[in-house]
Amino acid sequence: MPNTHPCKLVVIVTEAAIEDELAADVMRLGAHGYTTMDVRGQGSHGPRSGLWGADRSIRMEILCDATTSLAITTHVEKAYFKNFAMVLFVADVGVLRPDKFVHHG
Amino acid sequence: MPNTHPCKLVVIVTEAAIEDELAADVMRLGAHGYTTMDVRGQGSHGPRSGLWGADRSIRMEILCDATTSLAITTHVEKAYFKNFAMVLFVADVGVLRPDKFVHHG
Amino acid sequence: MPNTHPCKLVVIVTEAAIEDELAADVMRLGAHGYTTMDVRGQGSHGPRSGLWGADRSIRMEILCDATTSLAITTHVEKAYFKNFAMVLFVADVGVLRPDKFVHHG
Amino acid sequence: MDAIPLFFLLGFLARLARSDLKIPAQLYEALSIYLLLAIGLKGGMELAQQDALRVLPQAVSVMALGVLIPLLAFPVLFKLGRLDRFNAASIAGHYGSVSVVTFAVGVNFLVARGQDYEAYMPLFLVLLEMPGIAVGILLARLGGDFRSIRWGTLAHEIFLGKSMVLLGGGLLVGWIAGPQGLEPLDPFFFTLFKGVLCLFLLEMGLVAASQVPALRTSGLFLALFAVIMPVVSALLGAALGALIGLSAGGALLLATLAASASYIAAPAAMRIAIPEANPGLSITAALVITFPFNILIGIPLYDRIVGLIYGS
Amino acid sequence: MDAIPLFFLLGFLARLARSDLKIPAQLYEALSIYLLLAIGLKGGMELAQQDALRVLPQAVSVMALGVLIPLLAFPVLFKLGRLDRFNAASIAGHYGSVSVVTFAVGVNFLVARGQDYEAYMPLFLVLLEMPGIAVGILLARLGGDFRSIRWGTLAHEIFLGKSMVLLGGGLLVGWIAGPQGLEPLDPFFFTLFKGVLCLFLLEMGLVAASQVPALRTSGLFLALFAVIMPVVSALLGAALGALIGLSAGGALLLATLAASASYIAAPAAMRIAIPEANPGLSITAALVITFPFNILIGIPLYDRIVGLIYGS
Amino acid sequence: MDAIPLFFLLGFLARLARSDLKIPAQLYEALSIYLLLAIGLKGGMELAQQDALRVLPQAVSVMALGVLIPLLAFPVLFKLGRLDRFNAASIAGHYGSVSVVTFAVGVNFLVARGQDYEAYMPLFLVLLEMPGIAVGILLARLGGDFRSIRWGTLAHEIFLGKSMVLLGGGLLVGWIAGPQGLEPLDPFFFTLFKGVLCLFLLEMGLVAASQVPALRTSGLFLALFAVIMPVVSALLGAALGALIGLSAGGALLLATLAASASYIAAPAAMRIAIPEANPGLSITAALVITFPFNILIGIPLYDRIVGLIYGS
Ligand SMILES: Nc1ncnc2c1ncn2[C@@H]1O[C@H](COP(=O)(O)O)[C@@H](O)[C@H]1O
Ligand SMILES: Nc1ncnc2c1ncn2[C@@H]1O[C@H](COP(=O)(O)O)[C@@H](O)[C@H]1O
Ligand SMILES: Nc1ncnc2c1ncn2[C@@H]1O[C@H](COP(=O)(O)O)[C@@H](O)[C@H]1O
Ligand code: NA
Ligand code: NA
Ligand code: NA
Repeated sequence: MPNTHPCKLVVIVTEAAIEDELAADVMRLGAHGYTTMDVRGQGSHGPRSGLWGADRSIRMEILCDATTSLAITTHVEKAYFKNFAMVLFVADVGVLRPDKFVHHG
Repeated sequence: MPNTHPCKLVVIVTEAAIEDELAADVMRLGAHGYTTMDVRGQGSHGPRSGLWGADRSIRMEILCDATTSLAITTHVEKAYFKNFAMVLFVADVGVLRPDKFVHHG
Repeated sequence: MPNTHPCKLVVIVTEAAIEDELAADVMRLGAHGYTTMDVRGQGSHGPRSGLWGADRSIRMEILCDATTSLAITTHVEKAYFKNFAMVLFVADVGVLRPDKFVHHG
Repeated sequence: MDAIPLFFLLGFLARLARSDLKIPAQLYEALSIYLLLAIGLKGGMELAQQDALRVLPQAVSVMALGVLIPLLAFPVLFKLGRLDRFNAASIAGHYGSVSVVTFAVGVNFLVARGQDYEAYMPLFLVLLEMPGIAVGILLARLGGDFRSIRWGTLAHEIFLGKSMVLLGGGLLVGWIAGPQGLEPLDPFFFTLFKGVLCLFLLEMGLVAASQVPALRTSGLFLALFAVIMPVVSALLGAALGALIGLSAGGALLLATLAASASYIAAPAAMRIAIPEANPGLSITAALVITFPFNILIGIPLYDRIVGLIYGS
Repeated sequence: MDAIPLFFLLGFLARLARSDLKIPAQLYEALSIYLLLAIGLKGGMELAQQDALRVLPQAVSVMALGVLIPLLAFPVLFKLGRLDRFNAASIAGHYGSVSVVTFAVGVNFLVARGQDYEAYMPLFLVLLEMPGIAVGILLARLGGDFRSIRWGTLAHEIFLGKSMVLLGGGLLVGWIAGPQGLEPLDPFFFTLFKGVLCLFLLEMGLVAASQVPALRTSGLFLALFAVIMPVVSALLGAALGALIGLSAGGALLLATLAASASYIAAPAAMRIAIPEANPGLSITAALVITFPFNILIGIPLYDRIVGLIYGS
Repeated sequence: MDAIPLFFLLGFLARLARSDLKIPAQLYEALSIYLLLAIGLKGGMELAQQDALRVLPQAVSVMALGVLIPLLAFPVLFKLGRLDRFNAASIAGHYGSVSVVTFAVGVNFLVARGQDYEAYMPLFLVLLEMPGIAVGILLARLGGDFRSIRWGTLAHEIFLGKSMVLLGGGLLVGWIAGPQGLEPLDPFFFTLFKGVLCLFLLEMGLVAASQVPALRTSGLFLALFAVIMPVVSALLGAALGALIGLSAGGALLLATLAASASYIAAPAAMRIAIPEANPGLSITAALVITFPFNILIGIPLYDRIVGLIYGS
């Protein structure tokens, strides 16, 4: 990756009901942006086929620095893991314009 | 990734026609869940713009341990590569709650 | 990843307005395919909630070799970063059938 | 035979038989937007022709009914059913609120028979949507962290939730525009209504059948509750209807509203306000049992009850 | 001039000219759900007014036609066209099944001229949907791995596929509800039908044009097959119509059904049951050639043929 | 009171109050496809009943108006407003083009009052869609890289953009099919029109309110421009209407078209052709200010202006 700089990618799959709340959390914790899409799936809470209101899931991905990544994963674990269908993973990726994703907290 | 544990992420892009079959395969092979979304694209089978029934594609992603990842990739290669438009890749990611993704087979 | 071969995954999130143009660019630069999906999100250009024409975003992902990845990132940076809402990242993944993604330029 | 319940059955059986028939998610949303708006508009239009002062006392007592029902349901669920406080409160809230589609099926029941009812009944539907949900949330927090309720978020969720805005907004638009203003909208919002309702019931059948596996885990108590509670509520609704001077048709609709449990507005609000509650339980009860019970068996039964009360 | 084929042309030309016009995927699904349900309901409603015993022998012979057509098509494709067994069988199956939209255009052709036909023709549409597909699958497996057919999956795919459930389910609902029960659904399911059909044809034009590049690889043989086979099938259909005592209008519709090739139900079923077949071939033949051929040239031609047979 | 502006207000207020009400993206697309096609069909149908030669000189002068308006707007934005060339040109182009929904509200204004107008006015809508956009793009490139315009892409974007294909294609289909050919489509495309328009206005209210925050950055000048420019254009439109011999109703519609700014076709074309322009500025002006101004205040005002000119 000659022209890219290391960055964290945090991905959260969860219930659509908390989309707005989660987006607000993520921005508050230092991310400068996020990308969301509608998904369906299955997990320990059973199938979520997304065909009607209460059954819809989203997948949110956030590019951010390691500190923000840690802040997000820690917060999300505490605030949502117990009561919501949720999966989270973090990957190492490379970005252009690294400043775009660094938290100047 | 101080608070995460290594995990495999298997991603499969293929024809929507086999969504249910593929999901059943994946669960049978030891995954505990998957996340699916509707996509469009292009590949060696030409463009698949997803605007009507036979032309729809999906993208399924599965978090699992290395053994399950190997089982899934091996099975999928054998069962679908020849006759279906399909792409598959595997990434190394980090997860919280690693037990959620380990196959107790 | 015993059965996979290293490959680059380039992911671009941007305005839906340039979907066709971007797809043509990517193929011209040596990719053999791409996968696109509809997304929404927020970034330095403000929220893009995707509820009407001008506000729609897409996420395109391209599996390709390192040379093509470099060509795509370089081109995209030059052609689109200034005037369009856009984020790009690159990840290292493993694929089966590596030939499918190598540019024979 | 009336076609409406048949569409529900078609969806239900198709899904049980594992057909791949699906109603696309955005079509589902489009259908609900249409139904909520149309019912609101209809009610507002009729309200424009009423003396508001005459309706006011009726409206207040109907809202009181919406508060009463979850207060009755909660102890039954909590003590008798041994559900935890959160689940008991959440389920009580679902039954305090109402189901728009059940109401529409009730109206259709009357129309098919040519029986009259107070045309402003949709107003009561709108008024009954919220109090039950609010009471449910308060019940969940009664224990200790009562001050932890985020009143702002709660009020927002209740008054500005999608269904409330469409129902209430439709009501206001219909009220302001009146019958003349709405006349050019008739073909779209009123003539097509029943056809759209059929599509929605097809989808409800699919959804209900997809929740059937959850029945096993929800237990016998909840299944009984989901059949008995509606009948009790319908009795209260019918009695109140007689008390406040509704026609027999109006009393049947009020009984139907009381008997119905919300599976659109309440689940959305509860998921945010009582995240500790298991949404599977309330949805199984409201959608898999109470909803089909009401449209297949309940409404004719409540009609009998009303007949007894009104002595016809 | 009739507007329906114009919408197909508009979509076709727009796409050829590389316009960015698209019908959103879920709108496409919504339109097909509507069309399938509406046709089923219509047929069921008319069936409710028939003596079922009188229709039965007709129904059986129509299904025999559905079995015959792929048995004729297969050897042509396999021997003459030198396609492999899988592709020959899959394409034969597409032509054995039927196209709902072609049928609707045929009905419109009669209605526009004020010509009568047996109102229960949609029953035959439903009956013809499956046998062709089943025969196609059996032909594909005739070689060696005949026992490898997963009969359960196959039956499931055929009887519980989306289009079958909507068509057949609509038929049942229409039959049970009867004309009275369906009356309030008229404005939605019947009055709007032709307008919705136009939107769907716009989309079919877009889709057909998007498949045009595949024409190059599919070869001349398949192009010829896709024009000649429908005419042969139409002859069989018209003759059978006369034999079983249909009116001239009914015979034209049966000819149209026989001539039409499935591009909704069959592709879905074949992709699962005969994955070895290249879906591009069958779709190009059925959708890019046969479909426009039928709605632009075929139906008037079959009308002539029926005219000759019925001596009018 | 007319219900149409109320739906816009409902959406606007719901969003300002942060309701979670949303119109699904594909429903939005479905509604626009319907509205564009319906207006095109209507215009084409009426055109079929006209003497094309009589309409031709009117059509040419209307297109000239579409060229004139951005030429007037550009120097104001560039010199007075101190916007850079790209933004000035892009905004000028938006105001040179037209808003289909504003036109529909104008038609509704006349219909509600029972006032006549030239039934082929949708032809002018189609003709006004493109010239303004083309002029805007040329203005943006006037500086140096004039040769850098990709004429092919530009022409493609203008003539084959979604809205142009639906409006223009509808016009052609309506023209060829004529009133008889379209009659069976009446219930779908014409009877439902106003109801669908209401849903679309609800969505426009949501979208406009979601762009309100951008008002802060766009500045006072642009806000003033977005109110004054429509009035100036309406004056030109009304005057031209009188000059070319339109009825008072026709002149009001031409004034409304002139006053309206595009927020569907122009943003899509400009984003590709003038990527240097900030889409937030033009959309705020066209959608958040000019659109509601026109439907709430503008149309009655232009009606007065036309009244003065026509001396009624
Ligand atoms: N192993 C997995 N791989 C990918 N996605 C998963 C996995 N487990 C769960 N998910 C997704 O996360 C959602 C919630 O998971 P859960 O909390 O386990 O029910 C599911 O509906 C899936 O969309
Ligand atoms: N190089 C690639 N990068 C990303 N996605 C791809 C690539 N190649 C194929 N795909 C996706 O996989 C689907 C099937 O690929 P194929 O079997 O090559 O036709 C395509 O329709 C694309 O959505
Ligand atoms: N930090 C981020 N993480 C994930 N997605 C982002 C991020 N920043 C921006 N995006 C996405 O990229 C789009 C354009 O970004 P921007 O150019 O920053 O406005 C946004 O609308 C988001 O969908
Ligand atoms: Na209730
Ligand atoms: Na056939
Ligand atoms: Na204008």
